[in-house]
Amino acid sequence: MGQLLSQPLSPLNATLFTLGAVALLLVILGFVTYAILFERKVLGWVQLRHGPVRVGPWGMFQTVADILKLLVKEDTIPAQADKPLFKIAPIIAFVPSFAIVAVIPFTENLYFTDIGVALLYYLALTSITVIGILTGGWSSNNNYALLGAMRSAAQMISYEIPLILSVVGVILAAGSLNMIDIVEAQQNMWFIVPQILGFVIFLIASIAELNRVPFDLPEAESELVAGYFVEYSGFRWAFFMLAEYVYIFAMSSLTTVLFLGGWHPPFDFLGFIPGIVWFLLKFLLIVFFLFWVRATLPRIRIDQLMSLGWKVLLPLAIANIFLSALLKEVPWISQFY
Amino acid sequence: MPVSSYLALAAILFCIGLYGVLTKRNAVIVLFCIELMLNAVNINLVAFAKYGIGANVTGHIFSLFTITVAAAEVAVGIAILIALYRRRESVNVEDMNTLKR
Amino acid sequence: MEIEKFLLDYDWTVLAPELTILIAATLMSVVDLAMGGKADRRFVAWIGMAGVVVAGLFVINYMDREPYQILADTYRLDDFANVFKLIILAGTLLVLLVSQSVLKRSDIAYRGEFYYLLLTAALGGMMMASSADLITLYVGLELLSISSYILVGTRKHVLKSTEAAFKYVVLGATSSAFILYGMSFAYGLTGTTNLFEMQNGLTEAYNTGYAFFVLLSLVLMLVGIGFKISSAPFHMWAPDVYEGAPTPATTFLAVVSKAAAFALLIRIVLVGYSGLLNAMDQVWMERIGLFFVILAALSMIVGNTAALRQRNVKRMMAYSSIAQAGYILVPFAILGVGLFETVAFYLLAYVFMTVGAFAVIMHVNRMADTEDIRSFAGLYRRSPWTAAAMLVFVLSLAGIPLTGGFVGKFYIFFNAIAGQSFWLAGIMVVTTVISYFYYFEIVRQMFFRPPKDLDQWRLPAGVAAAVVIGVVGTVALGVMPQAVFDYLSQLQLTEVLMPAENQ
Amino acid sequence: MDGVIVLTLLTFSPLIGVLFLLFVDRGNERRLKAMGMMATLIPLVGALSLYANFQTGQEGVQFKEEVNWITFTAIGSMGQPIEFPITYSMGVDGLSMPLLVMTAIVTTLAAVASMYIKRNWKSYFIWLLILEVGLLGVFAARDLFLFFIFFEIVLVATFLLVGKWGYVHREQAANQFLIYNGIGSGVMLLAFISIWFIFGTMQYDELIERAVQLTEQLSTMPEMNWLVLGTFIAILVAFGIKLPFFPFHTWMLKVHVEAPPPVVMLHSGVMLKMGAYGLIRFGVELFPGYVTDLAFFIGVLGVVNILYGAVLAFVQTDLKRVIAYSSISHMGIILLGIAALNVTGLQGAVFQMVSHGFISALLFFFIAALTERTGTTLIPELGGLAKSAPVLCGIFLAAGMATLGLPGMSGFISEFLAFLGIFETQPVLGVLGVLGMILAALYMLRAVLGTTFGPAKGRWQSLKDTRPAEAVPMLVLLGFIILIGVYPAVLNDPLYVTLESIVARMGG
Amino acid sequence: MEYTNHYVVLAIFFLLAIALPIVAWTIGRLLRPSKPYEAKLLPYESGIDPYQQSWLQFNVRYYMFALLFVIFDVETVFLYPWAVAYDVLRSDIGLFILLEMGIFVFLLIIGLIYAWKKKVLEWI
Repeated sequence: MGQLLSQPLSPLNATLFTLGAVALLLVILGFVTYAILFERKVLGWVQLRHGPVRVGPWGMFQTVADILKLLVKEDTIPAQADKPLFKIAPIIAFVPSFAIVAVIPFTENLYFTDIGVALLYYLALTSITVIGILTGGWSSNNNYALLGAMRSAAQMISYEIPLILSVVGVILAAGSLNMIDIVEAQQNMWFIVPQILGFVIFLIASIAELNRVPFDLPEAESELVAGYFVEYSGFRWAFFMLAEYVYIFAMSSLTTVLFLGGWHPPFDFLGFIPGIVWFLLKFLLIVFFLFWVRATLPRIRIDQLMSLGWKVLLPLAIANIFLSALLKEVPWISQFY
Repeated sequence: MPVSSYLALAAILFCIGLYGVLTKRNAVIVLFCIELMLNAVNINLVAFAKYGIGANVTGHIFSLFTITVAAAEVAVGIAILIALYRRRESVNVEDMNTLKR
Repeated sequence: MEIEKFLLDYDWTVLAPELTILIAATLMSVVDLAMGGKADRRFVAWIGMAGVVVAGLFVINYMDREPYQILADTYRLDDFANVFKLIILAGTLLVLLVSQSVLKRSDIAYRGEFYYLLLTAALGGMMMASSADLITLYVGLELLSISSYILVGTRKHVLKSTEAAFKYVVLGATSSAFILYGMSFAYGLTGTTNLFEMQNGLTEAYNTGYAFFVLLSLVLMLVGIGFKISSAPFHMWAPDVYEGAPTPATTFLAVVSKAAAFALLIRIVLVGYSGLLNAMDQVWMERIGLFFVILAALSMIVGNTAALRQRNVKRMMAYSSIAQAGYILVPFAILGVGLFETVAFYLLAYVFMTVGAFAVIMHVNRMADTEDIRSFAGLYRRSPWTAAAMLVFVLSLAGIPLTGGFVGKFYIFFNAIAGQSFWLAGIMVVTTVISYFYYFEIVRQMFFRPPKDLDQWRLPAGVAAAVVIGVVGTVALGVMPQAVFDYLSQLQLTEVLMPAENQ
Repeated sequence: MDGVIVLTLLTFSPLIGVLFLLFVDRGNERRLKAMGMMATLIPLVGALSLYANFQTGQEGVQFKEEVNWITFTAIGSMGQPIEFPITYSMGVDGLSMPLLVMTAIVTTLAAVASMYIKRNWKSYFIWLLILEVGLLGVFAARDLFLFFIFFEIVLVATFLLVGKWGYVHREQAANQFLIYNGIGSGVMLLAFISIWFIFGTMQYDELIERAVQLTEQLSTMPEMNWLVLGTFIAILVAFGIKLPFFPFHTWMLKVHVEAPPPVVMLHSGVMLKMGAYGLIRFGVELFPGYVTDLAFFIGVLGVVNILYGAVLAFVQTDLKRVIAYSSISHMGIILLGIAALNVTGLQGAVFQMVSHGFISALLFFFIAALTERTGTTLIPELGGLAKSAPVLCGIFLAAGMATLGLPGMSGFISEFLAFLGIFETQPVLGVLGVLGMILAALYMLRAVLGTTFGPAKGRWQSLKDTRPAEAVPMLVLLGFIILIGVYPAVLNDPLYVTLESIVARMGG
Repeated sequence: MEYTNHYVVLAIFFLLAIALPIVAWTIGRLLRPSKPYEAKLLPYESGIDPYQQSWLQFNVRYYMFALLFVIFDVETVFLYPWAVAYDVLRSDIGLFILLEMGIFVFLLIIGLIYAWKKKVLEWI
């Protein structure tokens, strides 16, 4: 991919790029399909039940069936809704989720772009999704939807701050915003060790960003019916869900890249196993962790949610920055930075 | 010269923004238009930073500052607008007539 | 410039005034937070005043030094900056003094904020006075502007105040956009944001076929600055904002903001474009000078004539300040070497008389519970000393001899004559005569009209102090200006045009 | 007497009174009035002793003081530094000395006349004294700028006095006063600046020296001509408004009708003379050439003033207006005197200034006394006052006689001299002017007879005659009028040399 | 111009992301039924007929958080370049660079404390 990118642009190259992107899209769609299944399975196991079993062996085609069902479902738009906004909202929510995947390097050879500000790009685009959610909630002209959208916006912007600040420690250590550089900087030591505080903050914040339990207030079924997408049905609704799961993909990948050393093996002697495997392992670990958390923790109250974000995570994140900068001065520890 | 097209874009944006500030009745749109003007400046700065006479990174730095400050400015603007809205229940600029012209 | 010389090699003490203000503002905000909701916030104001005084002492200490530039030549200390900082600090001090004694919780819920926003705004003004770089200039400008927007809107429960604040935000931000747009061209033509490096660059650009853009950038900036100094035809915000803002904030706008905006004008136009100024007088006089002439003349005419039909004192003072801006613009149109002295002197006199006048206006409006000019009716009966003080301020604003306003105005007038701008000088005289009408309307109300009742209105201590300072300053500048003249002429104000040695 | 600051002391001596007044309770009418009057005695005594010490027959300035005050600097268009020094320079010469004394006298009497003031005595006297500072300063200043500053003090003080203590339409009067005089002082400032521009100095002495060379300079620099001419006209306008001459006179009528009596006394008696003084000082002294050129024009203005004032005085029903118009008429005589361009004419003009100062002060004192008693000044409503108030009416009659120029009174001397002068140079104007004198007799007699004689109207049967407090000042004024009438040397001695030197410089 | 390719890829991703929903909906339109009636088009309010628009004024609290977000988001605009260049700058001027950012962040923390004390961070 690296050579391809350094060649001058030609129709052939463009086609190859497009094909790569399509391939990745398909991979992601596949991931989403089975992530949902996996989630339901995990939930089932935790709750000592089986999860989906009927469609296909081991419930393999459950999600596929769900998707097909959604595809043929009637698509209603409330009469009072702001129709253009109502229609465009899922797109706004979905587009950034896929666009950010472009900057994630899977191995030292398998990546789609290698831009200098990759991390910034990632973080910047993520925050666009909230506009899609707000648009969706607003345009539905439904109290639950609006409330859910507002809550979601409040939550997402509140946790975005700790999220982006927690990453500064990594940037300090790596001295670059380029993801490949960041991974390379973890050759000797994954950042999860020196940046453990940052990692924890990042993990919590990313769960909140993903609107997942225990931070799933925006779509809290028991309170707000379904939050901002109450009025959505059919495939429009599907795209909100899709966006959410693509974000799981993206966020897990990012966690892997930033803190778990990307494609690097945990120990040098395991270097014979290809990088992609390591990457996938770490990635899946994170995904599993997310589902596990969902099954384990209760939903917290909204005031707790906001307090946690602003009063705990934000000061900690800022402290982490200066701690990291100071640790660079400590003789022995500084080698990890 | 590629810079001229950027400049033209910036000029158009700036003029649209100015037009909006002067004619729009919705206060929120007015604030948007101000943002538009400031962003026109950013385009200018970044374009000059790349293609200007003696192009250098200063333009980027400048635009960073512009973005920051513009954010603060509009934040204050909206805060004031909200205070106004709570008393007046309207964001129509023409309703702001307590102060005689 | 090597990076090693970036930070620690500079004499950081030159930033002492700014840092003092910054620390004071921070301290004030923390103290304000620590105080209970019901506590008296005067203490906060006193911290602020102490900070301003200390900063002022630092500034005085740095007077008359060689120009010195720090932070990669973006920040600069010279006598010009010091003089303007002193003016700004003096204005801020007086405004603080007044507001600590008149601000009531019922009127402004957030008094602590009010006090330290004054300080941050002053900090912005000081940055503007001291900048040698477009970026710092801009940041200073916005620090001042944004703080002022909030100051204007602090009377949250008063519709007028919030409306005024919103108008101010919109027009202020628009003018910032104009300034920035102009700055972006200046940067694009020279590749630098440093004012001194721009000098040559702009001349070169002018000569190599970019004349249009050079002038465009200047005109855009002038339009923006025209807004900030509230000169006609960009003045429409001033009356509304002056009326709507709480009077201490109005005072601040009229005095400090304006002084700072003039510093900005001098920094950008005279320093940045001085290449044009020196190399081709023709261009300057024909194109830019004309612009200034129009601005100055229009401001004087519009300000003075529109003030005639105002019945609200604050609106009247707004138009008056537009007119005053016109007077101060006259030296720019002439562009004599006496520009710095005249502008500095006028602004100094302006600080005293305007703060004093607004202090009285504030008191009177508060007691009468109206801003109508009739609130002054019979002030002489109510409190003769206040009326006498107001008479001094009004006479000074009108330009009657033995007051600072007169000397300042005459100084400008004389320079206009010496620069052979007879037209402007003529307009100055004519509009000054016109201004008598509305200035004397206050006198008429105070002395001729009977008061509604015979309540005695005692000035609160802080206001009284500010008024006394105002009177003393105004009269001293009117009777013995020579000392100030000598001091100003001994300062190296024109060094503002030259880069510092230490770069 | 060099190095002594007598003039400064004299000029600012009224402030002593202000200082004392500040400590008096504002409700204490008697004490305030007494103190106010006493305060005016200080400058009076000062002025009289100054007059006694004045070396008559000596050319030039006496009691001179000079201190550098403010220096405005600018850089000219050629890069040359231009300095604009304002000196605090005081002094008196033959022209200003009599006026100074007259000012002090009239002010004292005006202070006496302040017994008719009904309210706010404290501030009234403070402002009156400040006004006196201005008036004295105007005549004592020897620097254009200083003159201007004192002039403005007069403006502000008069504005307040008229607007606060005047009659019903006092505010309008004050406003009109402000408008006209504001414009006047604006023009004056412009004129002064250009005088400075032409001569390069603001000090009278240097100005006079350089004025002599001006004609030669102008011949070398013809382009300066316009500037000089413009300046001269500006001077003419600035002081013409103050004087006032014909098209600019409406404000003065208003002030005369509406202002409180003491202020009118000062206004008519002294302030109008500031205009005349300015005309002679800056018009005649500095631009002798132009005065010569424009003498006819000035004379015409004078004649217009005389006739216009006289005719309109004739048709007025209000006594105040009659006197106001007569003032306009008399100011015309001053213009004629100036237009004569000879010593006699100028003598006439200055005599007229002083004499009219006393006469109109007296007349307005009378008016004040009359208004106090009758509440009206309309001639048709009055009549037959002589029966009940013989002394009062006798004084009025005397003042009227003085106005129309009865020999033996100051009016005669001044008018005689002025017309003598003008007949020498411009006989036609002289003839027309004398016509005005005949009219003066008509309107004055009409006014006097209409009010004092004839059938007494019932209402005025029991009119009180003058109290001593009124009679004494009136008689003092009358005394001065007669003194000048029978012994003009008292005025002429200091004046003559100065005027001679002025005329000599005019080349006449 | 070697970095153009990277942005071309990004553009492709964008286009693809936009194309996917459009394609999906177009397919869906062919497959799905469409039988709207009034009750179906009402907003869902747990069975109660909505009696007003839901576009109302909402709590200003949301705006407070938005403001705070802007402040700290903008802070990162300066933090990121600083963090990237930290090593380079530190080798030149030492810990001063840390102090500098410390002052900057300190002022922002004052802002946070301000919001905290003013109970802006409490969600009622």
